[in-house]
Amino acid sequence: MINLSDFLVVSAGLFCTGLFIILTKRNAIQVLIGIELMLNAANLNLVAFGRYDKIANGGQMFTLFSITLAAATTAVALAIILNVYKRYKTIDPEKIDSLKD
Amino acid sequence: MTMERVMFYLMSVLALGSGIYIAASKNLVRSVFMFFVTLMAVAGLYVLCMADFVAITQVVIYVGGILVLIIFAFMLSGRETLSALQHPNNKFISINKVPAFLLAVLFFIVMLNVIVKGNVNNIPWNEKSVLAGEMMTAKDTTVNNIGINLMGNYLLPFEVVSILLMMALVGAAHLSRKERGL
Amino acid sequence: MNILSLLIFIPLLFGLIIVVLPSSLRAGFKYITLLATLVQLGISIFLYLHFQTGPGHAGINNESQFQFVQKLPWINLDLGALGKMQIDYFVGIDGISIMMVLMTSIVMVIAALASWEIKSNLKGFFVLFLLLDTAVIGVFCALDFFLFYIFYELMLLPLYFLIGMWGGHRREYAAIKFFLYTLFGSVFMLLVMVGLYLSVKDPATGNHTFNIVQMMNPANYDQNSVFTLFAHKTILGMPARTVGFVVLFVAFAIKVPIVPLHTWLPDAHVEAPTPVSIILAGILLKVGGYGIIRICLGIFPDIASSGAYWLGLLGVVSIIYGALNALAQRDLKRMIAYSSVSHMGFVLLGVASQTAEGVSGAVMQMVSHGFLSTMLFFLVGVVYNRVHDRDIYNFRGLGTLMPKYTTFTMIAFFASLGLPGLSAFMAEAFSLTGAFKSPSVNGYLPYWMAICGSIGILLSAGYFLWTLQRMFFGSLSLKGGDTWRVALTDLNTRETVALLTLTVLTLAIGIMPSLVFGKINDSVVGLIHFLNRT
Amino acid sequence: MHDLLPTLHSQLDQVIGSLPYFVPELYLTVLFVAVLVTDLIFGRNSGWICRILVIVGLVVVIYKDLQQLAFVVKGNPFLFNGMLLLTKTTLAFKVFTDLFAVILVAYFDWDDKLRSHNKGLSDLYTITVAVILGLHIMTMAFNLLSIYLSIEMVSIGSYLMVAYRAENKWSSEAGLKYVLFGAASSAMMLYGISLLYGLGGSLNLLDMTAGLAQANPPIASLALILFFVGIGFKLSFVPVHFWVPDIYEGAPTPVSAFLSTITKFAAFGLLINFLSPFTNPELLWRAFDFRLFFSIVGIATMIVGNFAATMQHNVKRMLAYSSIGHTGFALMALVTFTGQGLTVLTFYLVAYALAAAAAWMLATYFDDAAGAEDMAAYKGLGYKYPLAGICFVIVLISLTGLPLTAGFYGKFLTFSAVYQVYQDGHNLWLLLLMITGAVTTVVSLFYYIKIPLNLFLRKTERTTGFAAANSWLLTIVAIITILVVYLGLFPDFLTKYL
Amino acid sequence: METLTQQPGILTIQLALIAVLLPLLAAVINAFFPGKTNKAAGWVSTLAILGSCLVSVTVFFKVWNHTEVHQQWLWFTVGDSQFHAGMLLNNLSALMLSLVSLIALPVHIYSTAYMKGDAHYKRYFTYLSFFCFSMLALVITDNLFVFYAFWELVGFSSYLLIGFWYTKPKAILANKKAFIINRIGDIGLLTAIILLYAQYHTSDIAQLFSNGATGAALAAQMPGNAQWIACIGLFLAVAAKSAQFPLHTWLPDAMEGPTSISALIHAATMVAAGVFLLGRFYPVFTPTELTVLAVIGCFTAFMAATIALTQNDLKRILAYSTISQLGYMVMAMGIGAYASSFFHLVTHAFFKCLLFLVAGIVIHEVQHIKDEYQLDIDPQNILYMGGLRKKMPLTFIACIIAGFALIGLPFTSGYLSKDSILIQSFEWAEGKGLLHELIPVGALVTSWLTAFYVTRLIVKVFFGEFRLMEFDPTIKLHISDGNWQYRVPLMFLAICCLFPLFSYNPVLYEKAWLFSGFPLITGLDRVNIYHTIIPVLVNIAAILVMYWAWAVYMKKKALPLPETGFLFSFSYHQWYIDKLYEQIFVKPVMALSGLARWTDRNIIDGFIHLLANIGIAGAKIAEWLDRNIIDGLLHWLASLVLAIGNFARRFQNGRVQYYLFSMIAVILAIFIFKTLF
Repeated sequence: MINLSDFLVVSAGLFCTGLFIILTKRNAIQVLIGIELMLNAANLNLVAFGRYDKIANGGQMFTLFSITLAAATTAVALAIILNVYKRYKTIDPEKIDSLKD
Repeated sequence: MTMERVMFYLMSVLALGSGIYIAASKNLVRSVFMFFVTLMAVAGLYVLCMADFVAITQVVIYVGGILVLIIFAFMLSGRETLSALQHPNNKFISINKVPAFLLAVLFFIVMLNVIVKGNVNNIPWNEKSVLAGEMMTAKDTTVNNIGINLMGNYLLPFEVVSILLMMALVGAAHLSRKERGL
Repeated sequence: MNILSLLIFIPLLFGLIIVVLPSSLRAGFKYITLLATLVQLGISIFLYLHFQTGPGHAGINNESQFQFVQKLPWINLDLGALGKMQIDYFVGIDGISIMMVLMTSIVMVIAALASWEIKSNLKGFFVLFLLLDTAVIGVFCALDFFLFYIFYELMLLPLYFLIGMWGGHRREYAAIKFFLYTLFGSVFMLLVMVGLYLSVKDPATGNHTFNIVQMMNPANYDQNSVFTLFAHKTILGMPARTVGFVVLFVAFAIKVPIVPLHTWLPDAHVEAPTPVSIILAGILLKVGGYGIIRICLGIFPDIASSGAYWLGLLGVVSIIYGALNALAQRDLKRMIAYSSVSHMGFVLLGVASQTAEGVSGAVMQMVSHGFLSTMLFFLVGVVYNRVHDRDIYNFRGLGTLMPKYTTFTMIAFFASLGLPGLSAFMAEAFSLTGAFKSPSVNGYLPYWMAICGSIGILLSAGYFLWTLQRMFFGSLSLKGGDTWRVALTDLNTRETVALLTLTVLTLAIGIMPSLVFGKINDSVVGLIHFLNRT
Repeated sequence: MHDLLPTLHSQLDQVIGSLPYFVPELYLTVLFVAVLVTDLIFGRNSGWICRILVIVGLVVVIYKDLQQLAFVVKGNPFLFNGMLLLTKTTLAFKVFTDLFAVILVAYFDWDDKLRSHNKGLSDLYTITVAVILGLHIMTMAFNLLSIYLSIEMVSIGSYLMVAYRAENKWSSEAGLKYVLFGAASSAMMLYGISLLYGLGGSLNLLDMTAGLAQANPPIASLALILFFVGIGFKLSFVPVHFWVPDIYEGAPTPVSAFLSTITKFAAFGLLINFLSPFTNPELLWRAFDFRLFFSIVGIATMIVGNFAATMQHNVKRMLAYSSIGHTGFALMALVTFTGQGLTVLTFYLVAYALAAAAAWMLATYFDDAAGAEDMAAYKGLGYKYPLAGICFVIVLISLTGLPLTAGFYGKFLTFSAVYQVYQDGHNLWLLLLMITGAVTTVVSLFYYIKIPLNLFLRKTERTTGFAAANSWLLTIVAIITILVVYLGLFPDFLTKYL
Repeated sequence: METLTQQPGILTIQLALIAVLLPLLAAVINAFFPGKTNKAAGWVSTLAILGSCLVSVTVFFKVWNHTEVHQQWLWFTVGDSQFHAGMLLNNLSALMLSLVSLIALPVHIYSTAYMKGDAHYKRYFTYLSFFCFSMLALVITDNLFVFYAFWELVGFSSYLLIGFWYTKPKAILANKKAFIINRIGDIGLLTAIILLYAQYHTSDIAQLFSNGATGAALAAQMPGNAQWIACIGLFLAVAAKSAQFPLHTWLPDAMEGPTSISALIHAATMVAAGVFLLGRFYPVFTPTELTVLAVIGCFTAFMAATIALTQNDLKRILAYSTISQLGYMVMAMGIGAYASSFFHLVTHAFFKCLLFLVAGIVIHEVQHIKDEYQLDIDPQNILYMGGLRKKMPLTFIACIIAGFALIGLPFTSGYLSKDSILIQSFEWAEGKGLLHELIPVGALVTSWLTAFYVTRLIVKVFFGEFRLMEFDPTIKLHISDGNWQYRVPLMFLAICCLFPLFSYNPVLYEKAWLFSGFPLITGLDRVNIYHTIIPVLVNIAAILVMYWAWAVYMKKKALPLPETGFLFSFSYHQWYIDKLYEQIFVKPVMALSGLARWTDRNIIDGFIHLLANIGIAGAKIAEWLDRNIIDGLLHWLASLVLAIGNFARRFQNGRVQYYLFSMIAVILAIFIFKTLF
């Protein structure tokens, strides 16, 4: 049987990878992917903890919901991204900075 | 070294490796497919936590839903994004990535340190539930438990999510809809 | 309807009338305003005449001794552990306020007369003018700290616009500077006010209260409250009461203004249109002095005594520094503005001495300076309206061109440099008397401060005489040449009336100081006893 | 394996039992469906129907809200197995949320830019209703899941609202930034939640805190900080405030108004609910000093918001920064962690929301009337539109917090509440909070005054391009302004209900 | 109206009140009189002063050596101390009252002619009456503050009158200077008064100095520094009003005013107020301080006399002689010759006034000639005059009488008063050591110098030939004593300059009735040799000196001092005092240019420059502080706000990933900070 800490380490790894992706990628969609990675990391935590919570089963339930929400978010995000692409002909977050101080 | 462990290491290596590849590669399409691998691997990890149903959902929704969406997005916003395919510059460290890299690494170190310090392997309530035998084992199935929970404790979120999805649908549709009259 | 409330809200009423009147009647607005101020003057004269004196009417820290009191429950918030927040509409006057009120109403009439010069956007001007009027009177009448603060803040906005919309070239700068300066003071004042409120309990109801009179009584303070006298609490390591006093003092010192918090004043005065400069110099500076007497001394008598030396020092510095600055100016209005700084220094000096003479002198100085600065700014306004220039060097020998004007100017100048028989002399003499008496009576101030004060009088003679000689005497020569010679007509009736009134007033007070001293004396004595008791 | 079946019955009882407490939300759901259907039936030009529908519906909802007063007086009921918690404060927040929702929904259609959106506004109304529902749940949420869910719901709705004017590049840019920033921060929050769950062993806040108390401090505080990222994103306090100016500037003005006023209620309600178990005395919780944390955050937020606002030229952007600043000030009321603190907070939020809503509306007004978006363009408009100008001045005075406006009492009461707590245990941070509050008030004058300055003190040379702007808008603004002044004269009018 | 008086005095009080108020009435009437050059104005004032003159004389006879009348009314109350204003009529005040009005009357009459045809005829009389009012009130008031008030009001009216021709730049400068120097004195007086009040809690002179409290006694009661601060203040006041060294420089310049004014204010009455003040406050001084006074008085007398030796401006000579005589009086006070001092004050008032009136006539006439022939001369310069005795005999005689009185020759009033001072000074110095002897000796020398310059003046003006002839011989002298408005005052005053008015015995001052009226009299009994020897010695010497002067200026004998000699120029340039002030105080630059143009520098006053420069320098500094430090601080704060704001804005560069980066970085920082500390 595998220790919680192992799962946590893995999820931490995923999380930071996601972090790195969202900070560096030149493409909104990839940024989105990075976010998904972070979400997965969180979900992994939840599931791993949820293992000890058989009755209420909070972890797994939560994961289910979060996956759903992730889907919704992604859908909306992609819609917006496409919209932006229509206006700016690019989806590079770095290049989309007409709103600033 | 049980089978379980082997699987765990395999999965985690897959997940992290693919994740890092996504981070590293300039090539969008490849990175998307790598993402697919990651998701799969994570699903595998879910299974290792006795969360079979979640794993399935993961595969169905993510791989079946989100990933497809993303690919669609590529297709629609294709030109520029695909143009990256022609001349990918594959150097991993480009100067403007260094700070982000450092930050991520730092974050990781912090987390590790925290995890190690906060001896997560014997959190009080975990131990309690282990003693009470409320820890999931490979034998018991989670599906009907989940079903009952959805009908019971989690009824409200369940319903709310439906509205949420509806809203998201309406909104997304509105945004991506072609303007009439133009 | 309580007569005091009537006095306070009459201008507001007329203001509303002006608001509803169509702009087509704009020509009539100034008359409405004048009427409002006159009515107000009538009421305050009535108050003055019916104001009882005698040891039984000292006021200060004795709620029952205030006159024309009105006390209505106003805001009543139940805030759990905060206790009931009890804010009353509580107005009343004692000897010190009555003079301020009377002085204010008179100055307001003059200001109304002076605002004939306003040509643009009359509706706005007069509405703001009347709003300001209400606020000022309210400040002098309020006995509830909260109410006081409300009125105090209410003065800011009208003034901002009055300076900013009808002012001179650098009006924006002046207006914002004034606004920020004052707000800076008052925001921190708010903090201390809240602290006081939470420290004081009304013995009758057991609620926290904003009643200034209650705040004067040490017995009303909670034992473990921040501002209690018994336990020495600290804020940031400094004694709490000292901090409180200093914060309040700074807030008022900005208004007075006291060096080095005075730099808003020259700008504001110079940029403001004549009526506004009149109100600024004539009334607003007094709000500061009044606040120091009523609030700082009233609520923190202990600190006022221990810090008297520093107060006196600030006063002397203001006197000398202001006078020196005035000496250096070549813009007539600026010169007068700085002279106000110098003159208001005497108020602080007198107050700091904490002797009956000193405080009486201070109050007298406020009243007299109220009239004199009004007169001075009015006079400046006369020339400025004629030729739109105020530079002392651009005029010479006005004496031959505008004899009447010159006469009034001489009166105003000599009055302000303390010529006996005119009001300022009594004021300054008694402020100094207080300062000279202090070393032997309570030892708060050393002799040299008083002496420096008298040197200030000397300096004031310097700049006023210099201006007279430079501008009015000698053979006529104007920068503007003949166009100016034509433009510079002598005073018309309206101006003469205004100036004559002021002249008579300053003469009357100078010859019969009892007009003022008679009313304030009991309160002053009460204040001194109150201060000595702690 | 059927170990849950026995409890199912009781669970369902719980659910059924909770429904009466859930009436307003049910009505909202119905409203949502109704609006959706009308949208589908009448199609593109169904905007005005939906609008009326929503307004009427919301009024009904408010009515239902008020009916709930009966419940909260007898203690705070938990709903849906502790998913939600209904308290006096939450109820108040719900009521105000709906009230402002009514105003702002009406306002949507008065903004020329938004009205000219060529895909119609009906979808916007649909989304708005859903968001309001989300806000309701958010206010009451007492369970990590419901918290996360409601936040996501509101966020997603907000993304859509911000990006709604698809044909406008700024709107969509704002949308993009918003969605990326929001998704990222919600991901971080989710991670925090996962840790909280893991350490606390339950999704229910009460049990979770109980468990968390025994966890080891560093990891617990990491979890909490990550969690606060999510709430901070909604409240827009430092350091999660970066998105605010861009989004508020880019979004359609009514949407900015919506985000900057209504969302704050729910977010604060959420924060209060979340903190309540931590701050109750018998729980010996020392690992994480919330007062310290929020004091620092509050100070930083006040400073950043107000100081950065001093150099803004675009009115919407300036208002955005000022909203950040006000969040900071409101946090001040929060950190008292006392009953009256909450009362005061409510009053402050209401005062702020009133003034802010009016300010946004006026921004629209002048934009529509004279095409003025930058301060410079406001030159001399005060003479052209005196009523609007005067209202703007009063509203800004209220935002600054000068007397005879509601804003003043907001600040005043906040100071009082904090002072009270300070008096008991001379906590340095509270003092610093108050001082910062005072200083930033002065600073805020710096930028608020710019608008009156341009409106009245400066003269314009332009003579053309002055349209007759929407009189409805002006009426509402005037009413709000009067309300602001009335509250400034007689705050009892509001406080006696809190 | 609460009254504290002995009933019998009530009439006297009312009379005195009338005497004071009549001129005020006149002033008010004139002020609101139509027409700038209304003849009536002059007569209104004259009648008024005539009335008050008569009344005050009656008052004098009622009071002199009878009961002292004191009535006061409650003025106002401050704190728990009440302030009464009222009148104190004792010998001193009665004497001054009648003196002032007696002098004022002829001056008024004189002025009606002298100011005839002036553009501001009415204004002149308004001021004049106002001055009389203040002066009269000053002498009879009983309250310190009222006293101060009128003290300053006389200064004010002198300011107005010096600057009467306000278009003349020199006049304006002169009156500004006069007022400011007087202001210094006033501040001193105010300080002293306030200190006395603070000490004794009463402002009533009668109470304060009742039953001859001596300086020592007062000093004992006052806290150490308070007493000498008060005395310095008083001294400043005296020095400023009575033009004592070092504050004397305003008086010569004050001659810019109309000559009649110089006669009344700057010779007879106002300048004497300083001495009067000394009399009133006599008890405050301690012996040492009195000695200092004596020294200063003596020095002033000597210095002024020497300066007067060589001046050529007629009025200036008289002005310096006035200073010198005032020095006499102050010295007399210093040596305790209280009564003699007042005696001299009275006599001096008459003859100096007369001299000025004479000067006025002369100048007036010369002015006529100047205007007639457009000569470019200074009508006041005695070098252009001469031989006028034939043309204006009455004036000449008056001048002779007044001059002799000034010198102090027998049969004149001056003889009596001056000798009394001299004798008492010798008595005082006796046995006090050599240094003290300097004072009487100085006084003695001064009197001889006086004799010299008076003779010089008379000779140059009235003897010899009319020197303008040398300019152009065509001049026809049709000048005369003028009409009766000139003659009557001259005659009246001339009579007053003779001994009978004061003593039936022309040679023995001890017999003067004046002395009977004062307390603390010394040296009336002819105990020692001085009483015989000094008058003789002095007068013989004086006559010798006069002859010498006559010889010098009439017969063109060798000059007493070579024109080029140091002593001459030393005196001619008024002891270089003004230059001294410059050398010390005014910046070297100024001093250099001053050296280049020293002559007119001599007129401009270094002392005012000192004040001005200190003032201006201070002002510049203060202004600089204001603009740069205080406002600078303000602006610095503002920019600080902006700086912080800019820092916050730096993150808002519009890149969402940058936002995320900073956010995460901050959060991480917070966390690390939190876990570490």
